[in-house]
This record gives sequence, structure tokens and C-alpha cells, in this order.
Amino acid sequence: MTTTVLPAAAAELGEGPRTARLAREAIASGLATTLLGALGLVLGVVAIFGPTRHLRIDWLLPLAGVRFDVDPLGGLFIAVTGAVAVAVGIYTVGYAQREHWARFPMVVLPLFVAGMLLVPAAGSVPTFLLAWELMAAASLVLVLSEHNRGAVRFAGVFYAVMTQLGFVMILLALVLLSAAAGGDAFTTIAAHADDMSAGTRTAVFVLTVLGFGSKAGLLPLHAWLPKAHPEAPSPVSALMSAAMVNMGIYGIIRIDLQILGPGPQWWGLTLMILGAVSAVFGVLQATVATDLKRLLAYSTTENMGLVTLALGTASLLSASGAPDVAAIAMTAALLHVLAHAAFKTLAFLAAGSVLAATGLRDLDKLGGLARRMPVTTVMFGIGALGASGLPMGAGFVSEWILFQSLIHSPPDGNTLLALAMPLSVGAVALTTGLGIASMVKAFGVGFLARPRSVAAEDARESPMSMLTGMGLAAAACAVFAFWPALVAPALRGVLDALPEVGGDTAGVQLATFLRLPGIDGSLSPALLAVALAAGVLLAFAASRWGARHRPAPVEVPLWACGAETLSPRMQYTATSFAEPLQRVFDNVLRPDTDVEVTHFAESQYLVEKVTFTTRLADPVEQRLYTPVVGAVIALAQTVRRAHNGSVHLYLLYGAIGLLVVLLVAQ
Amino acid sequence: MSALSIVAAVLQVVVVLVGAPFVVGGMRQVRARLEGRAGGGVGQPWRDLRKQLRKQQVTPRGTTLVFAVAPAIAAGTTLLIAAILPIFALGSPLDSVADLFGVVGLLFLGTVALTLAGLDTGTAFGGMGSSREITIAALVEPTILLAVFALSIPGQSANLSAIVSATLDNPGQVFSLGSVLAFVALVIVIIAETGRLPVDNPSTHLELTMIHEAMVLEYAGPKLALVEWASGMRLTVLLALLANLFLPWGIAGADPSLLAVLIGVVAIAVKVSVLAGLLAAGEVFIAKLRYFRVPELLSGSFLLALLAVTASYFLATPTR
Amino acid sequence: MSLATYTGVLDLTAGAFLLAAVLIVWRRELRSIVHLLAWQGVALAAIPLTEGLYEGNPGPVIVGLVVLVLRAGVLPVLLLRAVGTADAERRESTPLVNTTSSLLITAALTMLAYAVTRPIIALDQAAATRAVPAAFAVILIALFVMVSRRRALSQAVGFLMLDNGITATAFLITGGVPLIVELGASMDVLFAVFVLGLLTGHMRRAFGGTDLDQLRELRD
Amino acid sequence: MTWIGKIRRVGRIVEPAPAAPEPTVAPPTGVRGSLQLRHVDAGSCNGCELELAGAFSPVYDAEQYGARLIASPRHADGLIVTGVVTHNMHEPLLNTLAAVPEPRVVIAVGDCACNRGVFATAYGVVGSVADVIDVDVQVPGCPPTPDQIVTALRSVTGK
Repeated sequence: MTTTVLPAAAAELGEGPRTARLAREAIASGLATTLLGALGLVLGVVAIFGPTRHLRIDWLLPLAGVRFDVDPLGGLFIAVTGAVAVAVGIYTVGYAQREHWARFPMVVLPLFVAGMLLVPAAGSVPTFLLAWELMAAASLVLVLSEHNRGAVRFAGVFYAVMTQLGFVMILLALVLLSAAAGGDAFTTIAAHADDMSAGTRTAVFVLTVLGFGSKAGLLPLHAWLPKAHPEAPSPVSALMSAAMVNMGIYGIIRIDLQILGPGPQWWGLTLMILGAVSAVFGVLQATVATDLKRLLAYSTTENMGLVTLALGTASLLSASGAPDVAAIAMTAALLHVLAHAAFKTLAFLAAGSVLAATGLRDLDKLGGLARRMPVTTVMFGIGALGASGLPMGAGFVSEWILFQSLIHSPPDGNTLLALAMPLSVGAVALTTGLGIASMVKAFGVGFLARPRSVAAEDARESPMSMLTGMGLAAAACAVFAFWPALVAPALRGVLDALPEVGGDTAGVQLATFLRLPGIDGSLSPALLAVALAAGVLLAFAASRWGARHRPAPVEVPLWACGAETLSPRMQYTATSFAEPLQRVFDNVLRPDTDVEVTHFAESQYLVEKVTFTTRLADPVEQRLYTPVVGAVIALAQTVRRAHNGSVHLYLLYGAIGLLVVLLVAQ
Repeated sequence: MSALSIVAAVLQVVVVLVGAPFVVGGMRQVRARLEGRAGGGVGQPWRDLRKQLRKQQVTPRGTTLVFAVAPAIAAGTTLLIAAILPIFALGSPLDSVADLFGVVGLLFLGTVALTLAGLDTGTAFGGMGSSREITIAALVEPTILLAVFALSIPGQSANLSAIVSATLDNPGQVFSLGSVLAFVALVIVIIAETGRLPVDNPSTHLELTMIHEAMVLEYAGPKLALVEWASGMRLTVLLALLANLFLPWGIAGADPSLLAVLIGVVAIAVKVSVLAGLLAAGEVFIAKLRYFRVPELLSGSFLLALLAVTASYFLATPTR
Repeated sequence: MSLATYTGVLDLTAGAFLLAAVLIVWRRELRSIVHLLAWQGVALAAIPLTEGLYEGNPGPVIVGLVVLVLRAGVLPVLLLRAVGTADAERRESTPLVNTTSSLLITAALTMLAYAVTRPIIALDQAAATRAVPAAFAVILIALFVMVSRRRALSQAVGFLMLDNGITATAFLITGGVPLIVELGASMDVLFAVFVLGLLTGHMRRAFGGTDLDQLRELRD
Repeated sequence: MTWIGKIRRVGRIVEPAPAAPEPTVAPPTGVRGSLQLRHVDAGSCNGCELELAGAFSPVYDAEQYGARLIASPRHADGLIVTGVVTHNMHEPLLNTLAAVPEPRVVIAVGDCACNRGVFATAYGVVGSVADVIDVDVQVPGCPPTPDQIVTALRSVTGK
């Protein structure tokens, strides 16, 4: 008891000034983030509707100069990032104080946001790469902000290596592009895109899909995401999962759909396969995950997979001569990016609120938060509803549009479409189904029922600033769930700038009713909500029938099958909840289970205890990454022989290197 | 949208509310007769409902609002579906509010509400039922959406009125390969979603073998009545949907006369009774599947749905 | 019989034909597998019957009747006799590929069949040709059944299904084969089943079961 | 198709219903013909269980009078208790009764449940059911016949 009391007392007595300073710094950092975000939001919205704005600062970067061209597509991503940053900034004010952040992450947080805002604004290859690197480095620093934990350090190294590998691929692709186009501005490259050789285009496509796909968390280069996102502090997780992954999507749209598009059919097909595999794999992992933030991170992979699938559909359809349906798919992709940003911000902020209150991320130990943290529970519920893609949730409308684009592609004579579309519907449907299961698990096991640990029992609601940040994100979720028409003009503006994927056709009409021109299909999320409310009221009214005959209502203990009490340990946990699905998909998930039976020494027939352990690793990571890492280590061991510690030898290496460079330069 | 089609939609809700317990009762009665019993009669579920509605409200300690409102949400989604579907007449005023994808979404919303309620109780059985229910729901979703896809191909739309009128305009397609496969797939899906044999046994007494029942084990009195009512309505609505998707004859048009609506009522009553009777009779011959064999059944139905889409897709080019 | 009815019936027949194959993959009970094979025989016989009735041509009708007797009557009865009486013999207890995967593979095979037969359909839009993918899918599924089943009897069923598929393809593409050819093919199949029946009997006497994996012992 | 043949051959095997007995208690909620019961074995020799199973079998079919056995006491209108109340089952019996929402009935089946029967002096016994909780209907007999049980059930359902 004394050990827990003492530090708290010390904090109150001796560290008053420190607390005040922490508060000042947290407010400054949060406010800076929010203001940057608001600025980005405004600029982004202006860019979507206005003409493309240019800004050149030649002195800032030697040789190339810095160049910003903000067009509608970039504007959309700037606006999304800005909006996420606004909510996260307000949230951070409370979170940084509660979690006692050091000064360093507080300074880097606005920098990270700035980097993300600059990426879509970049108008030339050097500027883009610079902004990309700023974003990557800042996020790495933020991931490492709790570096005294081993898991964080491991995740940081993993993230650093993978993000740099991705960067190298993007670098190569963009250098190839500017070399082929003879200029480094994106406008120049776009103008010369049609003259490029097929080989260059293919190489650029493959490299960008790998590089940007890795940032978006697509398979097989997703492995950093479920490690780095959960280990980062929650506001940073929210920024990474809701805003940074979008940059990967932005890159794919910008380079592969806009500048080089419309590509051949296999480009679209590749994107569809990558997207479908990522979506199904991500959601399967989310279904069996027991770590709340890891679950959300895998859900990010899932949703980015869905977006990529939609992008692939758009690309494939416009290459197959169906630009009007391609535009519908593109709308689905963009709307899903927006909706995902809203609900994932909310979910990660709520998870952070739980983490701050209990110190727990393990769903097996959580529970009973609904009574202890009601606002956070409601917030997470809204986010989870959005992530599950059910009606009344933020993700429903975009998934509905995606389905419409998949079922309305004209099959006439095209075997490829006739095979791809049904399989895609199956994949997306499986994703939605499992997504529902994973979100029911996260919400039902984590927040409802009874607390499974002392920490969860002692949880207290988060401060006002954190709740406000979540509230903003929840409001955005409500917009996407009930009134997506609000963002219709913005989507229209972006689509107009994307004629490569049918942006010049009618597209989806987003008003009170969503209508698809030329196609018989409509949905009205707002009216559906009103009608559902009426239905629920009617059901309530029906259940009031006979009420005057009823004895007075009572509260009773839970039915324990006749036994005295039902301990919280008897509840289903997240592991047991997902066990059936894990069994069904054990060919894919490859769980590692162990049952160990210890017998009494006296008799073989009496069991003293039974231990059951199950471990779920990421199978892709195990199969694909372990051999690669092994090979790299083996190579490093070979190279190590050259390092014998002699300064003379090292100088000799330098000299030889110089000679080689001189000879090659000849 | 005429006044009568609004009346028809309201009537659909009312008739489903009133008729659902009779459908359940009828099914039990068919089963009882085939087993050589007398049975409680078609009105038994109604008597049970009335009785439960007069009983005490019981709130298990520690449950939250989720537990309290879940039955109403489950019933509310089903009622909304009843208003959207073309049961008596085409062109419900809510037809353009949600298409078949929306209807499926609403169905799952109801399932999720009860699942969360099962978890909310914090009992072993509640969690067990929820876990099983959500597993089945997750595996059902691909089949159901693929079947929707297959059905939407002839009418080029997933809006229900469009699908049904496409069938009415072109009756031959009911007996096409795609349609038959989609029918079988949908039947399996409906059995799984409404917790009938062989997926779940609605009359089991053993908690360990339960799926739906385990989830609602803590409900009592009026809330239990609502849960049972909702599950009966869900069965009724799904059977009506099945009937009208594949055998829409008798349904009133988009701008119906009073007589047409009445014919529609009679037609659907006959169709649902026949379907329910067949389902109940079929149940006499089968035992419940082991829980981990259910995915086999569902993957089979997934295959059928996929074949349905493929068949309709590849054969969509009209014959000359 | 109008064109619409003819198209509908043919379409449905092809569907039933394919459905029987899918169900054979699905079920494990040998007895019901044989019953399903009989139903498939009925569907197969219905193809020339429908064609004959539609065209008013007695040739295909006779072929259809012969097929009906043979495939839906004689062969299943012979196979049923071969089903063992021991409980262990009545089920395909542990197929090499589990049921769920089998079904997904079946789905893939069917889609493949639809994809590869597109050129044939493109040639001729007649109702009969448009049912060819179903027949072709049955051929692929039959091959899969033969690969993945352990019991000798399931193998025989797979073999018969293969033959059904080939016959159906022939009926659908060429509008029927000459009676004598069909009779010859059916005789072949009949003999094959006799031989299989004998073999099964021998196996059971030699090994006490019809698990084909035990044939490996012969190598040593 | 042997099952269909069997169903046809067997037909209806339920025994004809005798005239309804005098109601002993009013139906708990005022709705006739609906009674869901949770069965509690408080310490029975399983003789009464067999007869109880008989009462709900196709031959006697208590379900035709609206009575049904169910799994959860929350869903029940009352308890049907068999056997003498033992020490171990004393608490569970009380807990189960408390879990049944009001209004509720308790039916004690068999001599042991009514008056301790042959276990009257056994060391593990608390008492008869009536010693522990309020009992509305008692069905004597060791064991009572299914007919007696059905009659008792009908006297509560009023059908």
C-alpha cells in the first residue's frame, strides 16, 4: 500500500511546479497541433474547391528548390489530416498530462502533423521525398517516446527498417519517373507520362505499390503496422492509423491512378488482389487479437485493404471501358478514407482513454468500463459501430457504395471481370462479417460485462479535454453515418480532377438519398435512421402491453445456475470469444497451442493442473520476414570479418573507395 | 407512391407483428403432429407472449443500458425490415431508403444488439452464446451478400421492388440455374440466421448446446417476450422475403387497389405457411450439427451462392 | 414445348447435374453419395430427353431412356451392393482434404470451368451450349473427387461422375451422340463397375477394408 | 424414406385428453394455457424424473395443455421440484426460486418432495419442499404417475 501512496504524495507536495509546467507544455503542444490541423483543414477545403495553388521556395532546398502545388486531390488528404489533427490536438492536452509526457514528444507531435500536411501538398519529387522523410522520422521519434519498454524499442527498430525500405522504393520509383519525364515537378511528369516506355511504367507501378502499400499497411509489407501503432502513445496511434496510412493511399492514387493512369487491366487486378488479401488477413488477425490497440491496428490494415480494393476496382473498370462504374468505386474509396479517418481516430482515442485510466490494453483483463467510464464507452461504441460497417455506423455508406460498384460492373464478354467481381464481393462480405465479430469482441468484452482485473475495476473517466477530442471525432462519425451529403461537394471536386478513373462521369449522387445515375440503386442513411428509431419505439410500445398487470420491477443477482455467486473469472474472455473463429480459420492463422497436464505424484489418474497456452503470431511475418532477416544477419556476419579494429585498414577502405569512385566517374 | 402503398406498408408491419407468433406456433404444431403428439396449438406462442408481458421486469445486477435496449433494437430492426420489404405490395414508401444490402445490414444490427446483450450480462453462458452467434453471423455474411448479388443480376438492381418486378416480368428466370442455387443458399442462410435445426435447436434444454437461447438466458418477463417476438418476426420476415424473391406471384403492384392488397395478404400468408410447414417438417428428420461442422454447412452454402453468381453472370447475355 | 420452357428446363437440368456433383463432394455417407449419383443420372438422362422432346426427334429420347435405366438404376444398385455393411465402411471418414476446403476447391474448379468454356459459349448462344460449363465443371469436380477420396467406392463414384460429365458435354455440344456409341460407352462403364466391384470385394477379403491407402502395402 | 413410413404408421399416439380438472390455483398471470417450468431435482432418487419425462413424452404430451419445461429460471413461471431437499441442494433451490420472476408457482412432485417420503429420517435431509419454500401444488405418489403429474399441471394452467 505504501509504495503506491508515496509517489502520489510526492507528486502533490514537491512537484507542484513540475505539474504546472507539464500542464503548460501539454496545452502548448496540443494547441499547436490543433491550430496546425485547423489550418490544414481550411487550406485543404479551399484547395478542393479553388483552382490549384502554387508556391515555390527556391532557396530552401539546394539545386531543386521546394515546390508546392495544392490541387483538389491533395487538398482532400490535407483536409483529412488536418481534421484528425484537430481532434488529436485537443485530446493530447489531457492525455499528455495524464501520462506525464516528456518534453520531446510534445515538440515532435506538431512537427509530425506538419510533415503529413506537406506530403499531399508537395508539387515536385524532391519536395515530396523531403516531406515524406519528415513525416517518417517524426513518427518514428513519437513511436519511441516510451522507449524504456522493450516492446517499444523492438517495434521502433522494426518500424524504422521497414519505413526506410519503403522510402527507398518510393525514391527509386520517383527518380525513375522524373528521369523518364525529364523534370521533377509532378505536372511535368504527368505531361510526359504517355511517352514513357512500358517497362518504366511497370517498374514504377510495382515500386510504388510496394512502397506506398507498405505505408498503407497492405500485405505483405504490413508487419510494422500492428507493432508500431499499438506501441505508440494513443494520440500518435490515432494520427498514424487515421492520417498517416492515408498517405500511402494518396501516393497510389497520385502516381498509379492519376499520373500513370489508367493503367492496363492487370494493374487494377493487382490492386484488387492486394486489397482483398489485406482486408481478409487484417480482419482475421483483428478477430483473434486480444490487445485492444493491436486489434485496431489490424483493423487499419483491413480498411486500407478495402480502400485499395476499391481503387483497384476503379482502375480495372476504367481500363475495361466502364468509367461510370469506375467513378462509383472511386467514390467508395475516397469516402471510405474519410470515414475510416473519423472512426479510427475515435477508436484509438477511446482506447487511449482506457489505457490512461487502467494501464491495460489486454482485452482479457478489461471489462465493466461501461459503468466506470460511460462517455469513453459510448465513444468507443460509436467508433466500433463505424468500423463494423453496420447501418448507423460511419463505415456503412462507403461499403454500400463499394458493393454497388462491384455488382454493377458490366460483365459482357469479359472473363476477368466475371471472375474478379464475385470473388471480390465474397472477400468484402467476409471482411465485413469478421469485422463485425472483431468489433463486437472489442466493445462487448472490453467495455461491457464485469471487470476482469483490479485495474479495470478502479478505472475513472478521462478529463474533459480528452472527451472533447473524442467528441469531435464522434461528430464526424455521425456525419458519415447519417449525412454523407455534407462531404459530397468535396468528393465531387476531387473526382472532377480524376478523369482517369471516370471522374468526368456522373458518379454517385450524395444527397438525402444516395443515387447511382444510370443504375437502379438507392439508400438514404438519414431516413433509415429515422425509420429505425420509429421501429424501436414501436417495439418499446409493444412491450408496454400488459404493463399494468406487472408486479414492481426488481434488481436481482445474476443467474449462477443455483450457485451462490458468479465470479468475473467465469466470464468469457476475448480469447475464448474468438476461439470458434480461430478454429474455423486455423489453416490461415496457424495458432500455436499447448496443453500441459500435470499429474499428482501419487497417481497417474489424478490431475493436479492443466495449463493451456495459445500463441498467435502473424503467419506472414513468420514465413516471409524471418528468412529474410536471417539472410540479412548472415550477410552481416560475413561483412563483419572486414571489421578487425585496425585504423589503418579502415583508412585503406576509404582510400580504395575514393579510387573506385574516381575510376567510375571517369 | 400512392396512399394505398403506404397503407400496405403499415399493414405489413402490423400483420408481421400479429402473425409472427402464429408462424412459430404453426411450425411447432407441424412438428408435434409428425412426432405423434397433440401439440400446444397454433396460438401457444401468443399465450406465452401475453403471459410474459404480464410478468415482472427483472434487471440482473451489473447489466447496463445495452442489455435493456437490445431486445427493442432487435425487434425494431425487424419491424423496419418488414416495412421495407415488398410483402403485400411492391413500392413500399421505404423501398428507396434501403436496398437488399441495407436490409442485410439491419438484420445484422439486430443480431449484434443481442450479442452485445449476451456479453453484457457477464455470465459464462451469455458470452458463450454470443461468441457462437457472432461466429455464425460472420460466416453467413459472405453467403448472404453473394446471394444478394446473384439476385440483383437479372433486375440490374439490388433494390427489392426492382428484383421482384424483374421476376414478375420474366417468370422463366425463377427456374434458371442461378436462381435455384441462390434459393438453396438463401434457405441455408436463413436457417442459420434464425437459429433453426440443424444449426441451432430452438427447443433445447441444455445450455451447453445452445446458441441463441444461451445468449438470452438472462432475459425475463416483458424483455424476454420482446426477444422471442423479435426472433419470431425475423423468421417470418425472412420467409416472406424468400417467398417473394422467388415466387412473387400474388403480390400487389406499385400502385395497388384495395383488392390487390388483400390478394397480396392472402398470397403471402399461404406462401409463408407452406414454407414454414416445410421447414418444420424437414426439421423432424435431422439432428443438430456439431457446432464445428456448421462452418462446413456454411461453406457449402457459400459455394452455392458463388455458383449462383457465376452462373447468372456468365449466362447474363440473353439468348437469341 | 416452347423455346422458353426448353431453355428453362435445360438450364435447370444442368443446374441439378452440377448440384449433385457439389453435394457428392459435400456428403461423406457413402450410401447417400450413391443416391446422389443416381439423381445425377436422372439429370443426365433429362438432357437428351428434353432435346428429343423439343425437336420431336425419337433418337435422343431413346438414348435418354437407356441412360436413365443404366445411370439412375443399374449402376447405383450395383454400387450400393458394394457398400460394406461394417460401420467403418459406410462413411468416407477422413478424406484427404477436409470438407470445407473441398467445397472451396470445388468453387474454384467451377469458376475455372466457366472461365475456360467461354469461347465455346461465344461460338454458339444456343441454350444447350450455354449449359456446357456445368457439364465441364462436373468433369473437373469428378477428377478432384478421385484425387481426394480414400475409399474405393468413392473412387468409383468419381469415375462414374467423370463419365457422366463427359457424356453430358457430348449431349450438349453435339446435340446427342448416336445410339450405338452411347450404348458402347455405357457398356464400358458397366464393365468397369463390375471390375471395381470385384476388386473391392477382393480388397475387403485381403485387407479387411477398402481404404485405398492400404494398397501401398502391396509395393513392399 | 423409412422415416416417413414410420411417421405414417405410428400416427398420433397421444392419449385422449380427459376432462379438465378443478383448478387448484389461478394461473399466475391470469393468462390460461401457458406455464413454463424450471425443474429442480432437490435430492430425488430419479424415479420422479422418469415419470416427469413420461408426462412430457408423446404419449401424455403435457405440452398440449400449455406446460413446458425450460432451461432458465428467468424464462420460467415457476419451479417443479422433485425429491426431498438435501443440505447440498438447499441453497441452490432458494437461489433458483429467487431467479424466477413474479408471479410464480411451485409444484412439488412425489412423496419425498411433499412429506420427505422414505428419506424422512436420513441425515442429509433438510426437509420437504414445503419446509423450505412456499408450495402451491403437491403431487403425491412414489413416484406419481404421469397422469397425476399432467393433472396437476392442468390444474395450474387451467386448460
